[in-house]
Amino acid sequence: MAHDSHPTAAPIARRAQALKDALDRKKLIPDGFIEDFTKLMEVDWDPANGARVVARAWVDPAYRELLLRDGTAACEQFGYTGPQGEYIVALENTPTLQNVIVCTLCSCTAWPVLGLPPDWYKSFEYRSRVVREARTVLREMGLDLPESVAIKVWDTTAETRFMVLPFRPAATEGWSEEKLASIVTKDVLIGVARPIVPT
Amino acid sequence: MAHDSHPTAAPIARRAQALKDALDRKKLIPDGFIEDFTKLMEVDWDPANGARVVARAWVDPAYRELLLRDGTAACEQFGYTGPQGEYIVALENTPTLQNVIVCTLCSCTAWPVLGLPPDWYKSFEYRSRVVREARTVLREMGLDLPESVAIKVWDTTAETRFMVLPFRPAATEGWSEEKLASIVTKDVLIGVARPIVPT
Amino acid sequence: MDGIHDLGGTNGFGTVPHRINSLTYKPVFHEPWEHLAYGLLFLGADRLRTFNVDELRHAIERMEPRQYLAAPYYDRIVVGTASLYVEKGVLTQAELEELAGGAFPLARPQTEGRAAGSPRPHFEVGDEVVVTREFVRGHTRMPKYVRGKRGTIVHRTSVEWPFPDAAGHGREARRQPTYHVSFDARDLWGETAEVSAVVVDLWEGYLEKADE
Amino acid sequence: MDGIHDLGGTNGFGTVPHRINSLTYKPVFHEPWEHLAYGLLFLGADRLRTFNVDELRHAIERMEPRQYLAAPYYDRIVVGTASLYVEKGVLTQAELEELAGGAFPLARPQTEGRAAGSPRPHFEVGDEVVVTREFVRGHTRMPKYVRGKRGTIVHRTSVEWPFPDAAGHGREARRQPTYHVSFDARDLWGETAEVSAVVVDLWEGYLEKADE
Repeated sequence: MAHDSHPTAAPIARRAQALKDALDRKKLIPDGFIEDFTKLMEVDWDPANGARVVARAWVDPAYRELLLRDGTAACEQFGYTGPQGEYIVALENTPTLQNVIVCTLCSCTAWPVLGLPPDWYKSFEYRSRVVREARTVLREMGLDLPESVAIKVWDTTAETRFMVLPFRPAATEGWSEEKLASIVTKDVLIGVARPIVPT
Repeated sequence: MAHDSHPTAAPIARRAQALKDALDRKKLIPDGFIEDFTKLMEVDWDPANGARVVARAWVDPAYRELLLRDGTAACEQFGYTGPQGEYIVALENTPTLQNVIVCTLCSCTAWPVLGLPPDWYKSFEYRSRVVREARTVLREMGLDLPESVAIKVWDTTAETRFMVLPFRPAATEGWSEEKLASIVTKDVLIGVARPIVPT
Repeated sequence: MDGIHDLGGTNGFGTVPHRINSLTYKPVFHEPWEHLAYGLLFLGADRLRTFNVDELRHAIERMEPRQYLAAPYYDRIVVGTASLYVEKGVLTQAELEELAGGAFPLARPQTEGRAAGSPRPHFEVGDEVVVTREFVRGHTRMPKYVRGKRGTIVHRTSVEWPFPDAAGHGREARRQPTYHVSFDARDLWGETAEVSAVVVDLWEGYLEKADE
Repeated sequence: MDGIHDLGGTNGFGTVPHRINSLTYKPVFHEPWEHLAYGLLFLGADRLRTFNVDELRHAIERMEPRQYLAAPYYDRIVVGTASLYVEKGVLTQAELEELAGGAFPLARPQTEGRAAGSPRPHFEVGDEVVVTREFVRGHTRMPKYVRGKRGTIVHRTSVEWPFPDAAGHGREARRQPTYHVSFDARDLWGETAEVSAVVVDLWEGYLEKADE
């Protein structure tokens, strides 16, 4: 009968290492290339970056205007550029609109400002369902939006990389940028959560 | 991360037996039920049945007319009735038309006249491709139809069960019904092959 | 439902594992357990009347998509059948797992389904119809590749069958005839079509009269 | 291609495996090999210029559907990346399998792809457009759930990018802007929609001006 999904394949850990070793044998991996790229992924690209952008937009109207007009330029002011961050568009939430980001075809995300996409964002569950039944999906994930809030889903099918600009919670008057940034999580930047003011 | 396709499930042989044993423990399986149904599947339902129907239609114009008008009645004349044979429609091939049967949603087929569907008919390859790229699929399977032959695909999505009535090869004049039936294979009845006269 | 089982037109699968006329198709079953799949299914559907075949089809569609694609055909029949015996209260998953000596994953939960619409005048052979642009959460026998498409009726069945969107959920199901509706393959697949027509057998409730 | 990867709107998958704000997302990688997936991908795409990222996406789409669904995310990146190194003649499957000490299944064969159409006047924000009803055999970034659908342009990118249906096959690819096109979710999913609008980022070549 038809083949299974390759039940006989070598374990992925061995296949990944084999790919590296094969390229190494041909001296195709420059010294430090993997290490440098891994540092980018593990350290430099971080949702704290996006959080700083949001906090600045909350306190500085001119920056907010720039972020909404030219997200790439606004992120560049912090040095947040590079692969998967070449064309950034910020999506403005309001009390009656929740923007949500997905990539149904693969898993594109704005790495420099959001960090690498989390496992759940790459899951078939999220990719298949959120464009169609976002309200149920968000509720299951812990965000129970009232019917008065419309949901708009943005599918990352080309080279634009989106980030959500949440609205500033009322109870944060007088907060510093740093304190404001602390309530802007990766989930908030993707649009599946809203900033929560600790009580 | 998300679950795999249940890599921890018990082997299917043990699960099938467990289902039977559980029903047995509750005395829900009448004596001989499984054995009788298995005989139906293994012995009674056979593509030789459909072949006999085709051969009769080739030699008897009145029967042919009945088969095309009321396939169920025509098959009943041979006693070919029962589950998945309640409403049979025969599809007439011509030198310029090849009818092909599929069930894209599951694997429905006319059991009493064709026998149980073969593994390849149930394969995701056949179900996904034949409604869209039948010419390539048939060529890959060994039936290279000239462009002058149109292909019509019938998707078994409801309760009609189809059988293909091939056209009688020219070189079979004077053959007995039994000899004619011998060139009508299961693949011919599904429409992925044409009767071949041995040379 | 627009499930993984609705495979018509999906790209990416390889060659069909068969050369024509290469098999005698005997023996019918290749593994000693395979005959149990249909046997226990028809025990429940035909003899015990615990469930119907529409419910069985839907139970298989409700398998987790990865499980569905990874499982061989008769494995899917066993899982669908077992799921229904459990959902109907005849068996429990626990006793199945105890007897199997391991996990026995069943279909995902059942939903509500929907009733058939009110009876309407029948269509006639030759009528132009359009498949309704409906998105049904539960069981349906409308493959998604014809949703919203226009076709021509070439046959109306002389028998009527329970509306599967209801029957597949164990609901009272009004009977309707089905129609063999012929679609120009280019309307379905554009210029990539390698078929002249695809004929789909559709319940009356899936169809509307086409505009002139 | 209408492949298994084109998941938007597919029913049958369960709950998303996440509760909001439950994770710190550190460490970024969970297995010691995971960082190699992107590392070796960007080695080929950015440093060695052996292939581009569109080709990588398409290589993953070309995985046998069952393999695609069964493989975790970074496994798919490894398979897609390895497939391209092999197809481009840098490595052989044999040496990969020798080093892995077992089978190393790669993507299914590449097809031709297609060139971008001729340049046309750009659309403007506010324009009503229709997604072309095309069935592309090769790589495309038009998810099938918007094929033939009407929407409104809410943004035109100020940058232009290579047409992916060509770039994904290593062909010369004319650059085009993309458009954020907003679709009324009821046009996409009928009454089952739980979204007000879905905005999809589409290359100019996928769009036509809508009739008034």
